[in-house]
Amino acid sequence: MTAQIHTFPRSPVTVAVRPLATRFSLRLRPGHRETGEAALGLPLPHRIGRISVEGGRQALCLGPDEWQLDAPEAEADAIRAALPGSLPHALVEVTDREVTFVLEGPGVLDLLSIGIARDLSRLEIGRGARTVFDGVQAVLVREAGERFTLSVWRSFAPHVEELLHRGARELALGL
Amino acid sequence: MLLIHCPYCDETLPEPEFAYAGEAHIARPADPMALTDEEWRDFLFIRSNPRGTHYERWRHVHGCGRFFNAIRDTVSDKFAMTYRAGEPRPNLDALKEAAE
Amino acid sequence: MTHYSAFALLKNALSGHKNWREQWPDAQPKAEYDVIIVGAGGHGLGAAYYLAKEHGITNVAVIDKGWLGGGNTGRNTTIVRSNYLYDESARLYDHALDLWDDLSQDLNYNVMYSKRGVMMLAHNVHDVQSFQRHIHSNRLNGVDNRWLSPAQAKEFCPPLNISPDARYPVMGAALQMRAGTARHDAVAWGYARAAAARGVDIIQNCPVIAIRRGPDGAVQGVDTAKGFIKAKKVAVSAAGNTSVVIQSAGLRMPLESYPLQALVSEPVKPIFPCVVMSNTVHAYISQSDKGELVIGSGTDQYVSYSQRGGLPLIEHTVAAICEVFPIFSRMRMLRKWGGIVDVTPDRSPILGKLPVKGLYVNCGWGTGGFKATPGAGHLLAWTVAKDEPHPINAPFTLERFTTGRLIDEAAAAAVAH
Amino acid sequence: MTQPFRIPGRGRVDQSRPVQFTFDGRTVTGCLGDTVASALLANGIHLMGRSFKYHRPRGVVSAGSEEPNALVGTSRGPGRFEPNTRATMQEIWDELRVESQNRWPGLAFDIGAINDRFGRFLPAGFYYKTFMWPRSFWDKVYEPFIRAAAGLGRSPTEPDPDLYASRNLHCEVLVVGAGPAGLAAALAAGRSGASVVLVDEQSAMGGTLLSEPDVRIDGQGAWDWLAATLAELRSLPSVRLMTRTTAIGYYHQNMVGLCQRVTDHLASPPEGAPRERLWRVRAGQVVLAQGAIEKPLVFDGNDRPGVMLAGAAQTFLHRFGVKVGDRAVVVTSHDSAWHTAFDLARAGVRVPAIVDVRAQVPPDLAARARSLGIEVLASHTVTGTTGRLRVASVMVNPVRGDRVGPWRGIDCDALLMCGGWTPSLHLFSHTKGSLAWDAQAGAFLPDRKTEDCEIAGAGRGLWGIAAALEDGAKAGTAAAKALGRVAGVGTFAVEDDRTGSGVVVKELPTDRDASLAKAFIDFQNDVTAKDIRLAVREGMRSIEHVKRYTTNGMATDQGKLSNINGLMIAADALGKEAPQVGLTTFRPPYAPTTFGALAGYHRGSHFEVTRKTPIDAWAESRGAVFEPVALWRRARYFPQGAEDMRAAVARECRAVRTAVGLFDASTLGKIEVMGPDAATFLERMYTNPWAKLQPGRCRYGLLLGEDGFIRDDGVIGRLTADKFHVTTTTGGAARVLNMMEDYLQTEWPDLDVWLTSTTEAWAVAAVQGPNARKLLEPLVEGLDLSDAAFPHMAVAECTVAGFPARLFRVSFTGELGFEINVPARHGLALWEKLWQAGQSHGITAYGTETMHVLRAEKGFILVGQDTDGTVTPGDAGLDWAIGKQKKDFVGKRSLQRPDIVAKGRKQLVGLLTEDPREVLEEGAQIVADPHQPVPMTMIGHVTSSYWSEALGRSIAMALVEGGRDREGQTLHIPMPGRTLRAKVTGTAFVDPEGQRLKV
Repeated sequence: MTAQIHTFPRSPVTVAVRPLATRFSLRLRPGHRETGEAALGLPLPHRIGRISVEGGRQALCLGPDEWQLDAPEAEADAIRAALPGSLPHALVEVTDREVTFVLEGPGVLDLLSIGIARDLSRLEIGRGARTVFDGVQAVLVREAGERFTLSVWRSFAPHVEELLHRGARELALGL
Repeated sequence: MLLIHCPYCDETLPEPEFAYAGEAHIARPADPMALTDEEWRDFLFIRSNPRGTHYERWRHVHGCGRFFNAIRDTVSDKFAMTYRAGEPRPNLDALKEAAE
Repeated sequence: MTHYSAFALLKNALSGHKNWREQWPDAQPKAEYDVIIVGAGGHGLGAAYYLAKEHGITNVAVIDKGWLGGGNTGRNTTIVRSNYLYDESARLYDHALDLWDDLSQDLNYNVMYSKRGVMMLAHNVHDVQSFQRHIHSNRLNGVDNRWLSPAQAKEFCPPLNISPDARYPVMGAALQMRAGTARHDAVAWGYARAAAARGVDIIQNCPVIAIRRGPDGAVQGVDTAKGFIKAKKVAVSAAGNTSVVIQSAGLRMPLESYPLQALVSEPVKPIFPCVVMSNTVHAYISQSDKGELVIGSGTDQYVSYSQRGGLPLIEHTVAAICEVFPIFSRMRMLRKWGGIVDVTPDRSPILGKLPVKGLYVNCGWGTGGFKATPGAGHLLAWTVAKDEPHPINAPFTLERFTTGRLIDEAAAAAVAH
Repeated sequence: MTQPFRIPGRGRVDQSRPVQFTFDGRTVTGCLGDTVASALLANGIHLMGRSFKYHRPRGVVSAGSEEPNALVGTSRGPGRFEPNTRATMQEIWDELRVESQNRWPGLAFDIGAINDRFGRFLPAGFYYKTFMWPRSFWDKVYEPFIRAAAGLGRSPTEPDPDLYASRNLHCEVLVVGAGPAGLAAALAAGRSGASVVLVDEQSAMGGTLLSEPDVRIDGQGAWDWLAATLAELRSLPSVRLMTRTTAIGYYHQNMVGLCQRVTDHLASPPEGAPRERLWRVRAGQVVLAQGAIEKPLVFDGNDRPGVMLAGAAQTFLHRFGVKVGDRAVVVTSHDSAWHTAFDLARAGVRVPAIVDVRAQVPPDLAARARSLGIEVLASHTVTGTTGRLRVASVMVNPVRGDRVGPWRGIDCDALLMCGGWTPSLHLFSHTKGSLAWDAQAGAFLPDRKTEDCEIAGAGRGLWGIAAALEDGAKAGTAAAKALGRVAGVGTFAVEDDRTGSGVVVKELPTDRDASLAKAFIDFQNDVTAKDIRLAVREGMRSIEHVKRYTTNGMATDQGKLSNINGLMIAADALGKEAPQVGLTTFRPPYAPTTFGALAGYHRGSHFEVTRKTPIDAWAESRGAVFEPVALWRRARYFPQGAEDMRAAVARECRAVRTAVGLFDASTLGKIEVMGPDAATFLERMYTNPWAKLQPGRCRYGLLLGEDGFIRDDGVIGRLTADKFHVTTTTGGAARVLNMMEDYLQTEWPDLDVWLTSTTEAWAVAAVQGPNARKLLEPLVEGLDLSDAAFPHMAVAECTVAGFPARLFRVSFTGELGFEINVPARHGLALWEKLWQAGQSHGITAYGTETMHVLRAEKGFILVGQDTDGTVTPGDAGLDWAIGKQKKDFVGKRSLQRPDIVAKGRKQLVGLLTEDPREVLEEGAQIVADPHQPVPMTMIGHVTSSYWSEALGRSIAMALVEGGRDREGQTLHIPMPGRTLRAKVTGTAFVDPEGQRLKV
């Protein structure tokens, strides 16, 4: 998986691969959210799609009892150790499961629209969503008005990347 | 491509994010071994398949991952409502009256 | 009934075609019939015809909520084949194939049964194993089905892409030469005309409201939009609407109705000599005698009676066609439509008696009902006339869902590992 | 002489920019902005095609996508040919190649036209009545003959090199049709601030305005107003205008499919540009402003080249600056055609007469006609035309009551007809919205709506520019308000508008024998009025029957021109009113849509994802042969030199049994089952017991469906008290996870356990063979690999070759084996380290085929091959995997059903052929008595069959009725031409006691 940025002359959007940090899938009952927050030192949003950031750590709520935790690699062990055994939960590292693309530029919504059926103009900045890109499950985060990250499972990444490049080329042609 | 309201995400989203999961409110018997073959068949295979109001399950598989229930008219394909798994079967007529 | 022939055509041409008689009268319901068949599709009309022809039961009404042949009979992709795996299925569909052979002459109506061959494509090792199993089983059942190498498949169907670099390379194919297509409307009209000629009443635009049962539980007749019609025997052959009709007799069925879509291209000169099916990529295609490519799609995922399928399914189907036949990418879709298919848990039909005296059913054909039309009609007629199933449809009972003796063709093709 | 029929200074084409293309090889010059049709007409060419059935010469009838006659083949080089292109829609560019269709040897002289002579013998449905005798002739003679006659154009024969694209688009208001109504609607909605998408299938927006330049709107000429309006719309940031874009279908909840033609009009499309793009638009409100389509009149000879719709002639005149002839007679039942006559006359076309079937015609029109020197023939009919490849004269007769008077001929080279207008309600019909017959308008109009849409303008029977503008504005405002926006109603001052009315007629009255008349309704399919009446005579009462029996409305225009005429005549024949006969359903797409556009990006390698493991690249570099398994591609075997599969697999098998083999098991599904109730959950899902399984140990798990049949299997390791590492089959991974989630969420929500897919988090290398431990030991840190410390079916977390790993001691081969899970990013590195370290131990990479052989030698089943969805644990000999103490697990109850406990079920057994060199065919059927006649009683089939290198003979597994009671029996496998014999055995062929695992 290359990390270099792909651009096409005059393309209103760039496609790049973001190097791996550490990513966990955290599951616990909504009732235990506060305990989890205390242990992780990180708020766990209770609304699906909301993101909280504390220090280098970030939590994206993907389901009523599910959060995607991102952190610098250095903090991985700390996070693993953070949650007490007394707290019913599942914490599974999924760093290697995923490949994350960074899509940026004024044409980013058009580019995503080649594969995503939901209306992304309604996704507020600083929010995320799990959805499906051309049949491939993906987690989107809108980092800025014109910047999204798109995470897919490793073996689907080449397919998604090639489609993104085709879309970027189309947008460059302006047809 | 239907638009479906996920009662967990509280958003109305396109069908590709969802997977249909069959008729709703067919609970797995607490003690299957106590059932007659006919009762077990009814649980396994018999479906109401109505022409009209249908209580059915969907999963927001490419979203929050939750299974939930929906009431949909099988002739118009229009959804009357969706609600969370485990909630009792709503009385549609009551809902309609409430709406009016 | 005017006998149809080239001579009759010639004679009528000279008189400006003014003397053709109507093919079937527009009957109004009588007070009572010996047998009422609910559903005027090919299966129901066929059953009426064979009741009259082979069992001498002519006091029969076929009732439909719409116009005859307007359901799945007139909405399918007309594929006719019998190379099924299990003995029960193979016998059932091969019985139909035997009847297809003489149907035009039998009905004196050209149903254009075209034995152009049905080729099923294998795209992976599992397909190959599964098809070999079919072919061996068919051979010992006396059902025609043979294996073709990719090159042979290409020779039989030149538009086929057999490049090994394809996303789904063709690793071979199973060919049933005796299989093919037929003209769907002609089947319904031919049966209607022949049945009417033997005294059967065909009552269109007459929705059945309920099946009426007496104190003893036995069937008494049907309540319809045109009033109550008496009959001691009622056979339901209403495809997607079967559960709704049967529900009115107090029975619940192991059926679900799904929207199935199909489409045709603009007509072109002959390019596609046979029928090709690929279950792995979901592509089913032949060329009609008008020149249209006739393409079968899949079912939407949810139960529906709307006959209004979604666009994504069509996109996938057409993509699958372009994958297997890249030369068709610049062809155009002319028309797409939807039907309602009733599906059983094991994807095999239910054809026989129901646990209600005088009530019979023929349903659950899913996406495969057209090919069985003469067979289903023939066997339903037998079952109704003798009040017991013919040996061929004996295994296709409702009871199998209680005992577990399922006939699961689809599961037999199950993929894993 | 070029373009003799082009009127200098007229039209919107660029007359200073000549464009040359070829038509049937001959070079034709048109202007930039022409369609093929307008360019041909400019050169006086009307003959553009042949009809389907009778091969009658045909000219262009319309000026739009409803064209049934002028269908041509168009090409831009290799692989870029398409048939049945509407000459009225295809824009010309230099070097475009156009060919006519359905003719041989040529368009002007066509052998197939013989059918026309015998037309009387080929009435509607004739083929149902003949070709039945002699029976034997059907397959060999009749059917080939019928099939040979099929089709219009010829199919492409080469793969399509072009690209296609698709997008999803969301807007508040989608406006379909950019005529006056659509423009006004877009303005109203756009000005309210709503996001608006306005689409039109033409290359230019404006609709009727393009062919009615003389009307004045708000004090401006129509074209100036159009330019200003488009400029304003473009200036609104939330408005998107799309030309050459056809709304093909209207789907659930206001989703509309659009097909945009991106490059077909370009002489040299840029590299990488898609030819077409499919748009899936989701709109809050939809405004349908598709206008109306003019109806032809039905009379003998109404299909000769030169006979066309009046509105089309008007479009060619005003939009393209082309006159369709020098002497044009008009025949009409509606006022609108009168205006066409006036425009033509003022453009210098001689218009000898206007024939109007109505007794009363508006006096002002009549006066205006006379002032232009046009003879007015009210209460007249047309009873025929002359001319072979071009109309030469028209026969007109006076009509008094029911009496048709004597005819007189009027010479002409164009006959312009107008039978009134049919509102375009195709998209509305897609929504299952109901239609109501309006006797006043003589048309079906929209009635009950099922979606959030508005229908505006001619689409609901309103004629004239003023009405269209006003109605469009209303619709746009209503749509905006429905979205909670504030919108004012725009008003428009319109002068010189062309409104009018007309009557709906069936066939025109005639004094000749109707049974000899060729009065066409469906031009392309050659359906005449007599065909419709014949169908009714034969008992076809439903309009659907009439349509199917006559094929009326089934041509490529899908009845846009023919449905209403067919209906009126069928209704007349039935003695019913039109609404009682009903209208056939319009089906998507509105206009034919290329397969490419529908396939979009999903062609070639992108038809579907190909999933590859982290080790795939290594396998490819080693020349592996791959096989697709579910979405994955897996290395099947690694041939060396000239090895075929059998040789390679034999070598790989030897290596594993005698040294050590390396296998990429990364595709196996993996699910992390974690939480205090993890064991309880697995107890309920799987047949096996889990509660007592110690952390650090593994167990084979068997998963059934609730129907009791085997769904999946795999090794499950217990890492800690509340953490399990579950593996599934490659193809079953997603299904199993979904099934588990279903039970967990809906049946047992009380359980504290969570499921996470880790399939792709781990790369998995299987090291199998007697040398496995020797190879691995030096690479492993933090774990004693001795049999005592780390026995068979143990699992531990440790470090392998410096990578964090989950190490399983498991064997799917019967040999000492380990499966090393490392984070996917390290997969390839681990693999290469093992490969190096293994060199001294005789390491060999093996693929799925060898894995299948090795497991078969041990009698391990492959779900999906040895089971087929109808196999129970008992059938597969896996009763040992069922927890006997367990009160319940998924599928347990079904195992008690009568036919599941019945004797004689098919059971998995081993088979050894009498001839050890004979490898049975997988799928081969098994019989007890080989001498019985066909159909034979089959008692089972071969599920797995291989050459066993270890045993030096073939082995097989089979599902056989009562198989386990037949052990020792000889069964028969009838193959084509010979019958093989095999003995029933147990399924474990190699090391049944499992000694080789205890090392």
